[in-house]
Amino acid sequence: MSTEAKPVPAPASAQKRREKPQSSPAAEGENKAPMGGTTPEERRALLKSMLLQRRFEERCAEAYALGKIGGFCHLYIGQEAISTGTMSMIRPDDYVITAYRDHGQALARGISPRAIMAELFGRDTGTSGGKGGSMHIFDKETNFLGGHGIVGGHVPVAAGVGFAIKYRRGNQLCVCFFGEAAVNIGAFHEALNLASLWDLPVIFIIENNRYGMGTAISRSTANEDVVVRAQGYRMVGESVDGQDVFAVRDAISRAAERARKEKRPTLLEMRTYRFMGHSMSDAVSGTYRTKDELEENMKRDPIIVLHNMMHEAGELTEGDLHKIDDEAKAIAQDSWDFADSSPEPPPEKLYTDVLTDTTS
Amino acid sequence: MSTEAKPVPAPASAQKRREKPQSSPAAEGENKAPMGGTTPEERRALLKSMLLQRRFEERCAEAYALGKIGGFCHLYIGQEAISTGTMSMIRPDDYVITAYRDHGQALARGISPRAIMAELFGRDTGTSGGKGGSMHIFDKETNFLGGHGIVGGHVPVAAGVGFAIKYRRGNQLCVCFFGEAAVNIGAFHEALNLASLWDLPVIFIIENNRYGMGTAISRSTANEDVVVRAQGYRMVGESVDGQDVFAVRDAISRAAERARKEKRPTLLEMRTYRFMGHSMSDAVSGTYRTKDELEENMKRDPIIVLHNMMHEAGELTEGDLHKIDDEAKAIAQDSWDFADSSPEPPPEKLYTDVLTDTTS
Amino acid sequence: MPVVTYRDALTQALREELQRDDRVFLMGEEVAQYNGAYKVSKGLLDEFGPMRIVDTPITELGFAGVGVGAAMVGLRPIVEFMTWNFALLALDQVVNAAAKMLYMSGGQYNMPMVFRGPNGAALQLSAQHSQAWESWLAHIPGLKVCTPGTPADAKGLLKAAIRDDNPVVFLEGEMLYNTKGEVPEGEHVVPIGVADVKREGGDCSIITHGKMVLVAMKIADDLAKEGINLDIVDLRTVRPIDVEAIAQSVQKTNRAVVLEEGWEICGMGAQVVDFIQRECFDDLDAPVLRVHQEDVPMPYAKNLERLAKPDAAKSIAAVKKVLYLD
Amino acid sequence: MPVVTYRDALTQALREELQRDDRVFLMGEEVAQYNGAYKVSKGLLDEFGPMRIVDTPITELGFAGVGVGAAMVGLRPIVEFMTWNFALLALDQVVNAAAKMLYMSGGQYNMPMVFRGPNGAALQLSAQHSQAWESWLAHIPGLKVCTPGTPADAKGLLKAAIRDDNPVVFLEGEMLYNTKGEVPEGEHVVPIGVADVKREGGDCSIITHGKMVLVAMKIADDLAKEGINLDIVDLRTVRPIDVEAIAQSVQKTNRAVVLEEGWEICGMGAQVVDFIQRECFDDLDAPVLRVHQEDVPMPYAKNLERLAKPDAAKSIAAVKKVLYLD
Ligand SMILES: Cc1ncc(C[n+]2csc(CCOP(=O)(O)OP(=O)(O)O)c2C)c(N)n1
Ligand SMILES: Cc1ncc(C[n+]2csc(CCOP(=O)(O)OP(=O)(O)O)c2C)c(N)n1
Ligand SMILES: [Mg+2]
Ligand SMILES: [Mg+2]
Repeated sequence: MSTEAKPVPAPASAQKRREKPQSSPAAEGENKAPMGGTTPEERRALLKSMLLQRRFEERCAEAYALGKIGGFCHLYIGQEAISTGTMSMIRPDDYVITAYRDHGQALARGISPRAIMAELFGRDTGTSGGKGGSMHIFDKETNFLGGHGIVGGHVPVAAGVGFAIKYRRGNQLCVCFFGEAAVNIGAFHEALNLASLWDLPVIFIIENNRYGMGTAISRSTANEDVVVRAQGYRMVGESVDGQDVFAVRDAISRAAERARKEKRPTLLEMRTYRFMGHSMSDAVSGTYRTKDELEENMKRDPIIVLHNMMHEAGELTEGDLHKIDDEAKAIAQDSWDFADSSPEPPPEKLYTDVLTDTTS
Repeated sequence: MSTEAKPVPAPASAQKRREKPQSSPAAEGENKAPMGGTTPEERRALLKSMLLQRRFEERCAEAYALGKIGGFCHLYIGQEAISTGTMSMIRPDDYVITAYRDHGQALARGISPRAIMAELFGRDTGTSGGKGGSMHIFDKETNFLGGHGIVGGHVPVAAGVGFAIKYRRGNQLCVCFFGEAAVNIGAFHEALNLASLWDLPVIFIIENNRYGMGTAISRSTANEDVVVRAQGYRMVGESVDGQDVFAVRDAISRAAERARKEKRPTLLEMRTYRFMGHSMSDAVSGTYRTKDELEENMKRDPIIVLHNMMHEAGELTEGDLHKIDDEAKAIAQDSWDFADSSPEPPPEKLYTDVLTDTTS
Repeated sequence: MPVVTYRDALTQALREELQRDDRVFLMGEEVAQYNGAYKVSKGLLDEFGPMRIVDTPITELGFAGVGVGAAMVGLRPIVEFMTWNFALLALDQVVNAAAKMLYMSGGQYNMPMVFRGPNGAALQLSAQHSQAWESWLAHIPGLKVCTPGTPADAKGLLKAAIRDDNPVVFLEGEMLYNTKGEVPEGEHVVPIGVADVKREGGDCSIITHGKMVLVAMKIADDLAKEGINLDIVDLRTVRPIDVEAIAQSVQKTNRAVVLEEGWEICGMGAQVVDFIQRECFDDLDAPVLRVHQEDVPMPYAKNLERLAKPDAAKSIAAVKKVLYLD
Repeated sequence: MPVVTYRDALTQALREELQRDDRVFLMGEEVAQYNGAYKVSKGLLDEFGPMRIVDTPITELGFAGVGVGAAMVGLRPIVEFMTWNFALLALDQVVNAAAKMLYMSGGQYNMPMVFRGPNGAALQLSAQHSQAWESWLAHIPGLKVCTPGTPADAKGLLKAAIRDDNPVVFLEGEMLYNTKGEVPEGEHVVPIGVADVKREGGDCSIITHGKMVLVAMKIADDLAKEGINLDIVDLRTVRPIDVEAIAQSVQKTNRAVVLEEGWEICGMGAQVVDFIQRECFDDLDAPVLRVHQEDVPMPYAKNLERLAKPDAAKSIAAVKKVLYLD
């Protein structure tokens, strides 16, 4: 990763958006304290979290090329500020649910990198004992509810988690991540109406990386300003610079407050960009997006953005950075070694976990 | 039907709505010419159309009580200004599709009352030869595409008809009727996004009679101001007094113009009220709505509203009215007699129309 | 034992389980204020309040998903579909979420929930409102599927379903709700996966479930008068299927007719036939015959609908055929 | 005859039918600009333009409904599902609209449309992306269901499906797209409903369709070396099913094994067994055996997935069992 300080232009997406009326008063850039009032230690933790995701997934790509990971594998590279910013603002007893592009969120939530890599390798030591794979990371320890493969399918499930919190009069919340292309599917619509109608403490996070597979949002979505949808559900919607971890944290803190105090859901659009192909079988650029567009957006690599801010604040030396980066690489390597040396699930496990034999 | 002139208060729904910001500049009451610039002859035709629906369905209720009609039977009584106003503003080569509450629209579209009643009686002479019944009136002659029983299911189908019109570069349009409760289901959401994204000439008509079965809109819909949804799809939305046939005609003319000239869809909310139970098995009032509310809203019976305007314009004597009403009753009686004397479908027809043996 | 309707037996089960475990709640269209489209939840809103008896908008996919989410974090949802015809819109949640969650999560998240409602045809509801889905649902590993045909089994199986930590599909019937039978009061739990021989006889086995149990009982009386004695095996649950009970009966009678409400191709009956020919190949004195809906969408006209449905006459004809009496 | 892949055979059929009839259009996710998620529609956007090769948002229910509406007014839509797993969300349009429209309208509105895409498992796609739906779809009157296993049948059946005035479900396979075979150029139409005996043999009938045809052909070679000759009946379409072809084969061999990709309970194999025991009761020298996916959601791990899938070894074992050679 190049670390020299660069000017940090807004991403094409952000510029495009600026021409439009903001869908919400509380959009990016209004955070008062520099870097959201975080301490240097907190900022290091954020950088570390993002670097771990990056280095871990670089190894996933390598493992996929070597055939150690199979099936569909969707990398999160470029979107790490969203997972890290979000997880840094919620509680351990809150719930997280996401789609198939789930490695980054799983790592940011604090799930064992070893168990995640082992799951990707299809090993008995994986988060699901090798039964789920890349698209289906689950971890009950951290209330990580998966890893779901049907676009939009998990959005009503998130509303159900919110329902259960309300049912128990808890003050947790549920965070639900999905891509911008999912806003066109029925499940999204039904879930948002229910969440607002019933006052459920759910934060719906649209990770708008501007493409659903090879389809640009302009070719799939009648109104590209997706947060406008929120009004149809009498819900607060907010559009956020997803490449700035502090903007993400700000938005999440407002939404979390709304969920815990007012018991109201929020729809957040995190504007971001996917630096890799849709999945390992998809070219990084050339088919549906140009190399120029990709490079333009890579200038706002969320890790560089954070690094530069810290660097300018004079709190991060090259040495510090390399130390953090080396740690991340070491964890990724350790995860690989652990997964690679773990056994395959034993044949008899084919038939377990179909049904449980417990009753209440 | 009582015909003395009464003061005509706005329905509870309309009053309620007025407190809210109008979702569209072009809402009710802005029609310039009195009674939409119609001629007395046109107004008679509108009154006649609405009376026919009313008298026809009064006989349906009777036939259902006698067991001549079976299954589910959903009456349209109270909503006739919407069917009549809409059909009076579209062309024979346009398309119409609706839900299970379809008698009124079928009659207003000009389908043979005899064939409709025969269908309800399950006879060989019915619109579908007795195979469809009350919920599934189809008539290819008049481009009446049914009668559909799954809430929201026909909304994407309407988008498909619009797609076909565009595909052929025609300048017809498709009118799609559905209830307000259908706006919460996924099919509605997916269809509206597609219709706007692809510029399809479809008029989506929400018949907001304020209840979905026994559920008031406030208990099913996070944002009761349903036309706000239109913005999420970058579509024009308009809220209309569905008890005033002229307001309906005005809104349809604007939407039709938009469909034919700009090839753009429109979402219309027609505010109305169901005077009967949801279906024949549902009490008219008492369970989920009060008798008072019902009576309050029955004061704005669309037939009385039209009658009073014509009466005040001095163009309709009691005699005229009775003549028109008697004609309507006679047609209903003739339909009954025709249906009642028609044969059941022959047994062998059980197996026809499952597949056609034609190919292209 | 008190004689109650199938509807009331279900209401009893719901009430008792709602009282027994406050993690249990009922959600669906018109279940609360309206007391249920078919009144199965009558009185429950008053007793348990709006947080546990929950009216939903018309969003089958959405509220089925809400049930899935609630079950994942420890509640025990009962999701009512007004009819299973509408559940078609929610199958992604039933099949891709509920049925697979335990497996995909490697055993971490079980799904203690019930999807219930009337299945199959009523009277003249036409093609879109008259479909029987048990063969589709029985096809899916990760689900259990109950198809009670009597009030006692309705109560006992619903209680078992609600207590089960797996997703259970529970198929009722509009035409069954008013039928009556003896139902044990209070604690009466029928194990899922165990068939019930509803009548003993040596001449021919009838393998059936759900609504068709009543037809089987009726023709058994008629045929008994002719000296033909039927052995009626009520599967009660079609996933898992009690293959042993089927085999025992057919090994005794050497003949079988399978009755079901739905369509022929890949219907439940086909699977039962497959089990029989595998388990009882040398016992069979005649091919197993099936009775089912005609292979057409359900017509509205009363006379055509009658012809389309499986009935006593068709069932008797099938029995006589396997007995070579025709 | 030119040897082409299954994928190219499908592309040929699409191109030829798009050229033949300008009412035909293709719609689905990534079919146009991306040239198809599996490249089946490669080059078609360039040739036919965006009005006939239509990219859709991710709205299976919505665009399936668009297809239904377009078909009602005379177009001939080909609706591509990226995979049939996602079609679960659109089944209401397939089952309640497309399959019933002709009947509900008393013959007024036929539905000249095709729903197509890959069905069943590929490699390590896990539980939600590895499902085979042919038994569900074959259950529904009003549909036709094609399951070609070879490039020639893929082309010939797709052309027939597109020309058919009924709604046709067309099930392909990711694992089939790269398989090769001889495919007639130009006009090559395979009638829907006619099975094809892919190999003649007197010892045991193999009844199968789709992907499993390849497994059948493979084990036929292996077993021939052992002197066991298989009669392979490729159903090619599972609705309608060519019962006569099945019966002819079994009457000749007196033994049968049914191979399918999907789950056991109420699978296609169950229906085939039902037909066989009815049509060939006195011909059978052994119970008919079935080979199918294990009764579990598809696991991700390579070794477990291999164990879950039906394969040559399981098929050979079944054949030897019906031949009492084990
Ligand atoms: C219902 C459904 N349809 C299609 C697919 C295939 N598919 C997987 S991911 C994807 C694109 C989703 O894009 P988006 O929601 O923007 O998320 P992103 O991949 O960009 O993170 C598609 C079409 C699916 N998994 N589910
Ligand atoms: C998907 C689906 N769910 C449930 C039903 C049962 N049902 C039929 S009509 C209806 C109420 C619909 O209300 P609305 O859309 O407002 O139309 P209205 O009956 O008021 O004209 C319901 C719940 C159905 N037909 N389809
Ligand atoms: Mg995206
Ligand atoms: Mg309504």
